[in-house]
Amino acid sequence: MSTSSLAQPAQPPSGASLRLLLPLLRALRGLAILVAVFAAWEALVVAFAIRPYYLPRPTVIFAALWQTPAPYVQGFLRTLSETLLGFVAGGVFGIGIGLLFFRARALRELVFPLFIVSQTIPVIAFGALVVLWFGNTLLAKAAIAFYLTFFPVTVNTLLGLESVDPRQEALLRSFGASPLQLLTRLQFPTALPQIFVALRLASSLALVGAIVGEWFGDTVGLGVLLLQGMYTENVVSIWATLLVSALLGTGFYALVAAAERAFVFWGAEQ
Amino acid sequence: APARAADLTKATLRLKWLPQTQFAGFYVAVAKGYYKDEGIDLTINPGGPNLLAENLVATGADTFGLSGGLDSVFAARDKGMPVVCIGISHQMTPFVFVARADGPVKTIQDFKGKTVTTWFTGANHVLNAILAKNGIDPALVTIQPQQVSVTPFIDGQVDVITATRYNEYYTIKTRMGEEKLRTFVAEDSGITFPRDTLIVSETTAKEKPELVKAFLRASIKGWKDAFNDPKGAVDTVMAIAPTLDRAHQEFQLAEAKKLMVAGKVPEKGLFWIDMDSVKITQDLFLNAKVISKPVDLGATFNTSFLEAIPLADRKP
Amino acid sequence: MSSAPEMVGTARPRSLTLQRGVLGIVLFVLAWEGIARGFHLPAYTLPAVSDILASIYAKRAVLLTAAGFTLTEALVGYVLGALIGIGLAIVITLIPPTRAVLLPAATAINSVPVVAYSPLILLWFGIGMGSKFVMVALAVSFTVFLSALAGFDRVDRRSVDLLRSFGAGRLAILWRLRLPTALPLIAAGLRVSTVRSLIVAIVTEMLGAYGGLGWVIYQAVLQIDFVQVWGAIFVASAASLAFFGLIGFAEKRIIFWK
Amino acid sequence: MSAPRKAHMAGALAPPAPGAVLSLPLAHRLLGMKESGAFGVCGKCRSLYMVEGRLLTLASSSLPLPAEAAGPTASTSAADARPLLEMKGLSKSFANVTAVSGFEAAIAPGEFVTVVGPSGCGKSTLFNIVAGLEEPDSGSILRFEGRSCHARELLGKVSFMPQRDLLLPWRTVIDNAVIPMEIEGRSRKAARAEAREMLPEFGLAGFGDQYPHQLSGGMRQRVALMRTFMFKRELMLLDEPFGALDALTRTMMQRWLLEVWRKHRRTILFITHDVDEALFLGDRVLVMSARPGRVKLELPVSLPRPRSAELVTDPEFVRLKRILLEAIEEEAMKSFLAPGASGTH
Amino acid sequence: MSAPRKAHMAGALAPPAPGAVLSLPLAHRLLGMKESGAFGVCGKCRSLYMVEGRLLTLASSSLPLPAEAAGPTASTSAADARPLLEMKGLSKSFANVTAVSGFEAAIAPGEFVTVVGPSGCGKSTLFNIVAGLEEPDSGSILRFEGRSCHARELLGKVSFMPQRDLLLPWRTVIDNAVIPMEIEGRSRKAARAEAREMLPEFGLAGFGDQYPHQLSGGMRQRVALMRTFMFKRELMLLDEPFGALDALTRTMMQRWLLEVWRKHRRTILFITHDVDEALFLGDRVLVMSARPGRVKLELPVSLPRPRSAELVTDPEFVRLKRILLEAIEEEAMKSFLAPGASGTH
Ligand SMILES: Nc1ncnc2c1ncn2[C@@H]1O[C@H](COP(=O)(O)OP(=O)(O)OP(=O)(O)O)[C@@H](O)[C@H]1O
Ligand SMILES: Nc1ncnc2c1ncn2[C@@H]1O[C@H](COP(=O)(O)OP(=O)(O)OP(=O)(O)O)[C@@H](O)[C@H]1O
Ligand SMILES: Cc1ncc(C[n+]2csc(CCO)c2C)c(N)n1
Ligand SMILES: [Mg+2]
Ligand SMILES: [Mg+2]
Repeated sequence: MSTSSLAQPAQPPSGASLRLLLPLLRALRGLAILVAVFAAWEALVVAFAIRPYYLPRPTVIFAALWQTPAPYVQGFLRTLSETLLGFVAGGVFGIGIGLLFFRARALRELVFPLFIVSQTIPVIAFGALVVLWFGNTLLAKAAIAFYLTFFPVTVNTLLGLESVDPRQEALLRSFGASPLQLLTRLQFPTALPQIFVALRLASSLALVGAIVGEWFGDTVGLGVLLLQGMYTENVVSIWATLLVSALLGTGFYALVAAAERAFVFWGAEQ
Repeated sequence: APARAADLTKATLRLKWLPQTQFAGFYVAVAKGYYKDEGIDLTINPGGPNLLAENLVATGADTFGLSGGLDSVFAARDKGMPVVCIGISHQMTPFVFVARADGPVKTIQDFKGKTVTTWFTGANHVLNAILAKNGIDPALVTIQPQQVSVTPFIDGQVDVITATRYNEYYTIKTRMGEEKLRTFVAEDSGITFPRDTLIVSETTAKEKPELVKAFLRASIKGWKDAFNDPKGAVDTVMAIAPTLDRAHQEFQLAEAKKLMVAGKVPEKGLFWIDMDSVKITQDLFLNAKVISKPVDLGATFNTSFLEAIPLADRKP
Repeated sequence: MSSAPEMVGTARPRSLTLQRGVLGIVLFVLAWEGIARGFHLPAYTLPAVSDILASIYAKRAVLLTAAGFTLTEALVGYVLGALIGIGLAIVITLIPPTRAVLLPAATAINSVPVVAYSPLILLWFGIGMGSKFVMVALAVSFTVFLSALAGFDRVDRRSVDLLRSFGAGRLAILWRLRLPTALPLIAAGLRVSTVRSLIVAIVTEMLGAYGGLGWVIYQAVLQIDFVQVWGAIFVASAASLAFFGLIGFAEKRIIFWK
Repeated sequence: MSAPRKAHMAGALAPPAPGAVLSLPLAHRLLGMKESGAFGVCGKCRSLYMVEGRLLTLASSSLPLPAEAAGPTASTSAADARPLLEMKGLSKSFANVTAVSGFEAAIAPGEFVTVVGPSGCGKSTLFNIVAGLEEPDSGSILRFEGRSCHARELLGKVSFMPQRDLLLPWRTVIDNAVIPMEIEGRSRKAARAEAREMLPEFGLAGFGDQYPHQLSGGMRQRVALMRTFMFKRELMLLDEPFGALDALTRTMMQRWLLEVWRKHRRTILFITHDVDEALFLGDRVLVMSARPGRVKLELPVSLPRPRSAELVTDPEFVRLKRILLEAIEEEAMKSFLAPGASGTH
Repeated sequence: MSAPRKAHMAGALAPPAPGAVLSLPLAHRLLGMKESGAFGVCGKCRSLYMVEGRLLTLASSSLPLPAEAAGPTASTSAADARPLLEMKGLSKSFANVTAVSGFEAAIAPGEFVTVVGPSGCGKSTLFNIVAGLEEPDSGSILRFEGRSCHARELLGKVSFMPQRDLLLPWRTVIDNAVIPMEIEGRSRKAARAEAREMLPEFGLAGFGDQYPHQLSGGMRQRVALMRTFMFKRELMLLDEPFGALDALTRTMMQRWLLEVWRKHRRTILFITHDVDEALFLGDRVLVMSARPGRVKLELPVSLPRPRSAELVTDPEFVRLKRILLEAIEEEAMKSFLAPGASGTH
């Protein structure tokens, strides 16, 4: 219950331009911090003469990225598509199953423990089987990403749907609402903030799934680069891939968070 | 005449490891269209630490496999996997055991009481065989699984390390200098451990012999090109995996060539399956209880596909 | 907040839920067994459950040792990670200026999927337990750090003011108010971290180890012993569930007021 | 099971003995009203009399009747004067508590009846039943518009406003207000247009496109009331609509509600904890006993309408308040020290 | 910056013209009291008079003074009679709102002063300042026990109870109550023993080892009050302690609070939204203006103590209520329609 959130009638025009400027300023500040961090890193490595094997200088890493950008760009795009595919499939399936479980309690009680058990299985133990089933395709990685994402989404969808205020439900029922009307007008919107919490988590998990999936005989992708870097002891390449992964990770997370802000604009009270 | 795209048969080759010049010939054959010429649309799928080519070939997920070696082929047959070996790439043991030249390990006998690291994925059998041949009780040697990194050896935490001639040995050599190293070779103890086996499933062998032959023809052509133009071959592989180190890959290709043209290959051609060394290896595995019983060598090894190719074409 | 209709959510007998859950698992296992046996699936595609259980029994010594190995890695890493996570959150809470540095750094490190660190960590710390401790601690500490910080921040400003009005300092407020308030969130972080810690340990083991369930799986894959692979998976799953249950139980004991 | 009740008679009429049972003809003779079944409304003083079981409640006002406060009689024929809602021997038990037991009351069309009672005495349960959300125990009699019916038949027939505003945070003021119409299947556009026109009346002009979190508590409550009014049903149930507001805001809302009621002419059943509020708003106050809830007292409020803020210091108001407080005191005490009885809402 | 105020004089004395400025000698002559600096207490009627700037507030009761309601004069010498707390020109601005501006008041030892005012007028801000949690704007004068001081110096010197009970759910009733003593560094054991003895007085006998979630709203509030009482400081600040309770429970709590206060004799500053509550409890009511908060009216409450429930229908009570309502009405209106002004608490 927000106490003092104010209803500002129209913002003054200066506020509008400020609102456009503010994210720009924030981005600039973030960039400045990033540059400062890299500078400090560089200085640290040089000052303490840290062996590049343990920590290469950022300039060396950026040089590697600059000289052979192709594998990193391709890896970024490939891993992104796998992540996206798995994420979307996992999200849709997770929400669907959440709705199903919400409606069919017996089914939920029957299947839910299995779902929980399934989540305790390390994917990597499964990887070989997934390649066996799906082949050396994008689908195999998306399947692993999917496997990691759907469960939290299901759980939170269910939690969200069940967190509906029974008084609110009673109110709508008193207006004569049908079950479908209850779902679309009350239950689903109520669950949305919770669903987005899971989706944010799932965005990271999907990336993990894609990267791990690529450890099973893939040709392109950030996971491939990591593995290759590890077995050739190419620490610079590992770091370059880590930075690209960070970019992908934050970017994808920011995307989901932006979607959350757009869809859950009312500021969920938890 | 080059076959038209529509007539191409789709097929895949599963490698035992990540793309590198160890597999250059296959990549060259793809790049030069030799498979297409044979009517095959071949995709090369890399391997990795948690994949097993035998498994993927046996289930039909991949058509061809360049698998671990005789060890994995025997193990697969022992577990009832219907794989058939149609060729052997590395005719001699690709591993060496490396100690410091100035270190305490001067002979195999010095392994006693020392820390030796090796991979438990085949190389351990070679180590055990060497120890046995030299009358050393393996229990007297501290054998440990080997790190991803060779740094523990370079830092002196490990006395003897296992190295592939084409990978780890290069890394150690460039970091320490070759003169600082002492190597122990399996062949010196009378042991040969052929690796990098080409496999297909029994079904493929039976139903698509022409495909198998065509694949071997194109692959050998690719390898011969790779040997003749190592620079071009390295370029081809580096295009696939650009983060690799060129100097290393050039060295690797040269080493791979040495391993591939060893043994009977000068007379019998590339990928030749020398049944004598196969039998010796089987005995080694039986003794080590890696396999529970002798496998049906006739069903496991099939030289007919190689023999269908004129010997002149097969010779390196 | 106890208004009448809120109680509508009928308290169903727990036993029925439990029965259904067990029934679900039994049905699943039977279907698996039926499919594997009925279609004569080879072990490398899908072994029958009975074969897996028999293999677990036969290899119980190996599996037990491996499970002990992995659990040790997971547990040590877990405790390490939890301490680091909570410690960092405490530092930020007690010394507010550190937030500006630590929080962005943590977020940046956290934006990389944990598994992506494994090559680096394996190169740095070797394939012994050290690398597993670090990986698990890495995975656990961020989850716990973020949840602990959220918990510390979640505390009602008015409660802080109340204690301040009694003359309480920052440390007293942390100890008496922030920590207990944050406990449910910290516990939630700790709970999700249990399964994660085991999975991360296993994943890292599969890239290189001297032992553990991941190593057993890796070896079994290469030795084409798929029944063994599944056996190890079963054991890993059981260990995860046990760890999860243990923490959940401890949580219920400690956070009784929820 | 009949509850102990007092029949109060205000103004010029002499009160009958407390708890007296009057025959219908006697009631007629006393009040000079024409018969209309078992219930009737006094044509002169707009108060309702009921004969149900052993109860007779009579109310009249000694004050002149203002035109706009004429109540149900102003435009209603004798047929309309039969109670809109009638409850007899209404009981409701949950797993281990009996929330309501033997509740009896009748509400005439156009009446504003307020209900007070200690926390947990079953007020909301009663409303849930009348809104059709919950079935009463068997044996309970529920009549709506003269016909005996199941509670669930009332779903969609009664305009219900629960204890909290329960606005949907993802909907604007307008879109919250049109929910009932949307559910009825009306076109959103038409419903929105209608709602937009009603905004000024609810003091929400210019706020139609705001979201609930941008509003003050008082405004949120008005949106909730507007939503209730948009669901055009004869009977409105308001469950402590102002419970969450501070006392000052609440006073404003009360006055405003009476104004809106005056214009829209609905029948209102209104729960409150606040004695001042019950008296200020109602034509009649029902005091409920501690759990299980029954009617402990029915108090007609013989105060003129329109009512203004000063009314709360009017001697008659104070007199009625004293009666109410006395009745409530005992019940409240019962639930005061019991743990869990009164939650913080 | 001085606020418009009215000086009310109850009982036998003729009221001076509203807003009149009386010189100190005049006040003395009028009331026949002995001087004690700028402040004094009437020996006869226990009411406080203050001369600060242009304000004079006088209060007396025409009713006989009951022994237990003798107030601060009963045991205090003239030295003690100087105000415990004094605020002059107190202002507090936040980023873009001025919450309090030019607030002036003095609280005598042992007095029970209630503060009413519309939502958001700065009452809690005022309390935060007096509790030492927030510094007022420069230029504000704050005196405690006669010495001018910074707000932060008051941390740990004033017993403060915020708007919510803020009980710690992981501590039992006893352990919640001993928090202030724990923070003072007292041994837990001794503190617990002391708290245990106080349980019956707070209506919590037998509940010492319960957890907050096992208690009703009224009980929780009593635990919070007990905690406040355990922090033994002369000045107690109670910020709407009963705001979250329903009206009936609240009435019980009020009576009980007076009882506890009668025994413990502390100085209480009490915020409420409820006019009845302010009058029922206070020796004096301060009405604050809408934001920025100032004192709009100071009303001495000349009602006898001990006070019982019936008091709310007493003519004198009703008269005072009318005065208060009138004063508040205008201020409440100001913040009523403003969005965000009154939140749901
Ligand atoms: N669905 C339910 N299951 C079990 N008990 C219930 C249920 N609904 C209500 N009760 C119980 O019935 C009693 C009456 O509840 P109800 O909400 O009707 O009281 P109320 O008079 O509205 O209280 P308040 O003034 O606090 O709103 C309470 O003791 C409550 O706990
Ligand atoms: N820390 C703060 N920062 C900014 N504004 C504040 C802060 N604290 C209070 N305010 C503002 O100051 C004004 C007065 O707030 P305060 O809480 O003192 O009011 P109140 O009289 O206690 O209200 P209520 O009766 O609702 O409790 C409000 O407009 C509030 O929004
Ligand atoms: C986990 C793991 N297993 C095996 C090897 C050994 N190895 C090094 S290079 C290579 C490919 C060509 O034989 C192989 C198998 C390793 N490094 N890491
Ligand atoms: Mg209720
Ligand atoms: Mg306040």
